[in-house]
Amino acid sequence: MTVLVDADTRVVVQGITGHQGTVHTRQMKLFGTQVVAGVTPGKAGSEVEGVPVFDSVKDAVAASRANAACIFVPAPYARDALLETVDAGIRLAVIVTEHIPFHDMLVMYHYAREKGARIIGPNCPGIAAPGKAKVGIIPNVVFRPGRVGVISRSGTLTYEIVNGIKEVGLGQSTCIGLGGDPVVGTSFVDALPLFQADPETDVLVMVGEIGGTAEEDGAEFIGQHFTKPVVAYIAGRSAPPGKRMGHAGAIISRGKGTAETKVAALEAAGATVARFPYEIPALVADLVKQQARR
Amino acid sequence: MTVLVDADTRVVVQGITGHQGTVHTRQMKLFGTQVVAGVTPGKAGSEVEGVPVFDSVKDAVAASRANAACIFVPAPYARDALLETVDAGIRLAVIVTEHIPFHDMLVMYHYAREKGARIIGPNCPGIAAPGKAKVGIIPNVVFRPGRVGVISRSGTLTYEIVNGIKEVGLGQSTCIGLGGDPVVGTSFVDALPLFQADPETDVLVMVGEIGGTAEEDGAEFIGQHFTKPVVAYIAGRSAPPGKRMGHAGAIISRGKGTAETKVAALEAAGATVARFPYEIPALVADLVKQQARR
Amino acid sequence: MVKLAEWRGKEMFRKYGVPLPRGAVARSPEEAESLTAKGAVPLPCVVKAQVLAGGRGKGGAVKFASSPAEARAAAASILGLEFKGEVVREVLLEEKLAIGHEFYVSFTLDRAARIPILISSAKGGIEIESVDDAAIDRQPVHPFPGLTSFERRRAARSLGVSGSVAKSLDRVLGALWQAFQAEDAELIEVNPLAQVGDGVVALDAKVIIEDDAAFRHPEYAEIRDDRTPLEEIAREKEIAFVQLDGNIGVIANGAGLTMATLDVLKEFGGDPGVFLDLGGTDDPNKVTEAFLLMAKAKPRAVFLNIFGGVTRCDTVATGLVAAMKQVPASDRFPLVARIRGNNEKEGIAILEAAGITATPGLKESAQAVVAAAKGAA
Amino acid sequence: MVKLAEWRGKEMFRKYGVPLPRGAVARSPEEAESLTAKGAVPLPCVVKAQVLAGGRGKGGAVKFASSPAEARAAAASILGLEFKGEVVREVLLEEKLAIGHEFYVSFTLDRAARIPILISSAKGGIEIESVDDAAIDRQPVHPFPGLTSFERRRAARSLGVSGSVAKSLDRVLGALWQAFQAEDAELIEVNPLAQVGDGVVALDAKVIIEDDAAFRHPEYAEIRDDRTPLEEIAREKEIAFVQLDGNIGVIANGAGLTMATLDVLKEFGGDPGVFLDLGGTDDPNKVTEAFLLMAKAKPRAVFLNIFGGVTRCDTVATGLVAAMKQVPASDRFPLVARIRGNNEKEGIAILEAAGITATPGLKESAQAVVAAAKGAA
Repeated sequence: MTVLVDADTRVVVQGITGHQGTVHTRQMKLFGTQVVAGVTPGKAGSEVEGVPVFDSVKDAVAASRANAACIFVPAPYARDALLETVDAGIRLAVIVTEHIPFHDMLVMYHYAREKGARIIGPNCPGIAAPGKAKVGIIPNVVFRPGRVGVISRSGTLTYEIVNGIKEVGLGQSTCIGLGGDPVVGTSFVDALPLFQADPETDVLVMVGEIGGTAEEDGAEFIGQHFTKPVVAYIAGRSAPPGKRMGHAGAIISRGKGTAETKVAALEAAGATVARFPYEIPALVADLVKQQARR
Repeated sequence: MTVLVDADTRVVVQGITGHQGTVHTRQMKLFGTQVVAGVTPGKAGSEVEGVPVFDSVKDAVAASRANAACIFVPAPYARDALLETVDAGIRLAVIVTEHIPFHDMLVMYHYAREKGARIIGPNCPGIAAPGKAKVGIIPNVVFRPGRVGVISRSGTLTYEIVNGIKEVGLGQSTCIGLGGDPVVGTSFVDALPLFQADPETDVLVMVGEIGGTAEEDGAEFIGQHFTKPVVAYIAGRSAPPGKRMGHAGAIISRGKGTAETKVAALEAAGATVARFPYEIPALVADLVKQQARR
Repeated sequence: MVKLAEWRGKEMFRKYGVPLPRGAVARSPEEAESLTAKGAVPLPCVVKAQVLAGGRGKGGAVKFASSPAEARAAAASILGLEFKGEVVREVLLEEKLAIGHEFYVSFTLDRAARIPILISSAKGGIEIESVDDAAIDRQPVHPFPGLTSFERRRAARSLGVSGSVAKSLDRVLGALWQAFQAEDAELIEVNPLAQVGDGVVALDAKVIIEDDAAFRHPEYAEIRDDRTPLEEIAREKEIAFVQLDGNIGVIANGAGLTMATLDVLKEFGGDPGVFLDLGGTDDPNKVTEAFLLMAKAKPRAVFLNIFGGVTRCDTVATGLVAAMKQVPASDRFPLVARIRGNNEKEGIAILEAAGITATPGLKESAQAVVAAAKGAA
Repeated sequence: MVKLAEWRGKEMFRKYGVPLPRGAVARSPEEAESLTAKGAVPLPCVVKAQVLAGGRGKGGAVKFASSPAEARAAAASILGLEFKGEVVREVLLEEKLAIGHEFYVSFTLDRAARIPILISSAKGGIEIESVDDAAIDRQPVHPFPGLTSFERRRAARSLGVSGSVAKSLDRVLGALWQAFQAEDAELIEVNPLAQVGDGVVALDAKVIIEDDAAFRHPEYAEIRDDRTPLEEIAREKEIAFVQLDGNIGVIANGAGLTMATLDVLKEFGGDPGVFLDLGGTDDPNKVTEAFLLMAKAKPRAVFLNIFGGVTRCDTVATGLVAAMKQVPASDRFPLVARIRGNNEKEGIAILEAAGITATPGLKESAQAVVAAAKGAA
């Protein structure tokens, strides 16, 4: 394993019989991923895209030795779907489902953490390592194997940027879409050490958004511990302050959370910050060239 | 540290201004223990037996660098007292309080475990290592430094047995009274590895009771991993089946939990099982002599 | 622990939304007749003795009635019966439902794993101890986050139910779990949980509430059906007191020491009849109260076995001597005292001054009290 | 998110046992007069505009009344006022209490730490943003086991209260925490929480319920005070739609891409007025609906910026072309489409067949739409 997934990753898809579950099971398989089981209560014995379906994650794991989960279960049932995965011994769960209440996600996050399991998401594109495996929904076409790592809070914008990297003739080592919900299982600061330790990543692209302090916290880690070159972009520089989360929210993130504070923190940490997404591929290509010269 | 406590153990007493808290703070200090702080909300600034009192465990830890807690707080408040200790970063808590509802103890146990903290008790005599430190209420007079380890589910019976060991001219390395409640933080199987690893323990005395399967689980560990000689005793061999915990309880402990099953398991694991408590000291003395001969 | 009679358990179930047969409690044959006559209990109905002991069905304590007169007769024949020492004072009348499969479900504590456990079996309606292990599903339930939907689904599978019956089971399990936690129960057992139409109904209810949680549940303070009168007094005075069939009274401190004392007495041919655990008291008044309570149980001889740790031997001795003065001469009994530990010498001196011989040896004193009990016989 | 008006927040607080001033809502001056005349609201009372915007005190939206006539007059002067675009349709009348110290307490989410947080300050009654950091206590509350007694005691200390006031605070914090979880709140803020006699009373209530938890809270479905009419329609159709002051409409998919699009438009001198996030749809009907909604906002030009990942470009193109046919000629606007990714060629072909030019370059197309909006001005 390099960053979270590799050729030994064996995926169980929870909610496999739903539309999204079925579509992306197919896409994951096309990517080369071992999708070994699906779960939909009451549908045991059936098959989706050639993948056997089970009633419970425990059954699925027993039969298939799955070691990663991809969750498409609708929001009202997502909490228990994740808990079931953790109880079944799986230690990596990508939650694609959007609109999960954050109070549910708090339970999920703390339960998983206490059992030593990692959540990516919710409301996220997931993880893809070209040539190895994909757990999630990032379009296959944007990838080619390479040495650029990507961590992003966005969805579509990530696809655009990853695609841009491919278009300048480079490829990706691993791409993680963290999801943009208020509570995410894995944040920049959790994902950065994985890329620091990854021998297959030379350059990192970090795509953030306004709101929260995840980018500032990530920048602090970059400044202190991250030795590879970073190209960053923060979406929403021109967005209106919008409908804020009341006064208390402002108290928590005092003096942080705007595009300005994020960009400043990243620049202070030594990252190259792109002003627009279309600038990223060229900046990455420059860094790669500089590295080659050294 | 040898088994849980040593000369660097710094105790905060929660509920220090209560009768029991005060009495045993004095006794712990007489034993040579560093009792560095006490906690009783609303009593900050006062002193008990020369020990400064704080409003919260966090304050106490900040001021005293306490690293172990001894809890005398009444049962209705014991749950939060333990949670407070864990939140303040303390990783060893002895709970003397009796009559804590087991539903509360379930919360305490799982919370502590998930934060990496160990609970001894509740409703227990605590830990004592003569010449080092005592956290709990075992009478000082029964101890003298030596190389016999003691783990017990009982209270007074433990004092009796520990005293007996002293009376045959031997001494104790560490004695742990686990408490006899339905849910205890540390069970035989949790405590045995500590004595196995302890270079200061040559022989172990294990005192059990009827009910539950803790002795059987301990015996299994002894058979598989424990290399030191063990003298065991099970109290309640003649006790009536009494008021049982309904049918479901019997289902959980099927074929276990009686004096017979416990004695059989311990004997199968190679332990010497005493029929009566007054036999223990001589059995221990024999084993010590055998060891000396080797 | 507080064992709830079936009707009380069901009253509690109702609060949490568990489906139950329509029914009511009668304390006289007249009441049984009137409840059925006015339709409060639909006919035909079942009339069940409200006792805590099991095996009612075999003991003639469950009858059927299809008219108010039959209900009256059934109640008359059941009220006043005795089951394992317990006299029937209440009957529960319940509509007779057309039941399908009978299941078993319970929530209790797995002590070794320190976790609540959901036990389920498709083989309900009989004592669960007699069910084959392979037919029983045991499922731990983490207190955080509590019972989940996949755990309930697993139980449904173990019961072999699906569709609307599974949905009904799902709701019932959720309700029972909520009750298990909120009511501080040691045990919540439904056997049988029966299929009725396309749902499930709790036909029986066995609920045990934990004593230690009494401070949160004043509503259970009045339920004392399961204690002897002396045990009840002991409970009020917070003394651990258990009555058995023997004739030697044992006063000790600590459960382990008390049990060890019984073991030693039995070994020497003694027959312990009452045991009383002083716990960690150092209040002489409590010792006096305990001793007077012991006297009321009329033992042939009493063995006082104390190891003074937290407790001081002189405190116990003082309390004991004070008590002895209050026991009428007619109720006196031989007393053997063995006290060790904290302030041992002072304690022995106090006892000897009052004419009570105290020895430190457990074996010797146990033999002495057994001899005394036999001598008094 | 659903912001509750003060009176709704307080109605919810009452369910959880939070002490409140006696009061009632009036929707007309007559109702205000009658509520006070018949004693439903004791006099003297406060009359407060029920709007979601802050700063009511300064805007003349809080008045006092000591007679029914004054209450009527106060209500008359407040009802119909406009605050930041929001018209006052309700006033809350509440008894005027003799208040002591004013505190601030709230429960909200600490996103970075992924944990609920209890914020408290002795400096209540003013906007918490203006309070010095050192005067604010932030305390994480683990969802398991939930708010503990020592956390409540710490809050009491940060507020500088003790004795019976601390006890009252303790109960209020317990109730607010319960509400925070059970009601799926993003924020529960009481400012001021005022000392009244020897207890505390919530004088204001700011509550925000999370939209994503709507499935658990049908009771909040009818509260839509905080949206424009078009935003309300969008919400019903589950389209993310926000109206601003500019004149360029933006349709994109994904929040990040939408924000990046706004950034680029601003860079080239554009002024985005509406943005609409299609999300991960692959339903052409939803695209059509979104587009027609956009047309209703009457933009000067529209920029469609799609990266087809999950979404297919041809689906979007098909939906867009269908929509264009339904927009009346008078409402037409210049459209610049930039589509990339999944089925890109097919999408471009569909658009071009309908006479719409599609380019893959973000920079170029952004410049084009800015020019179009200016040309249309």
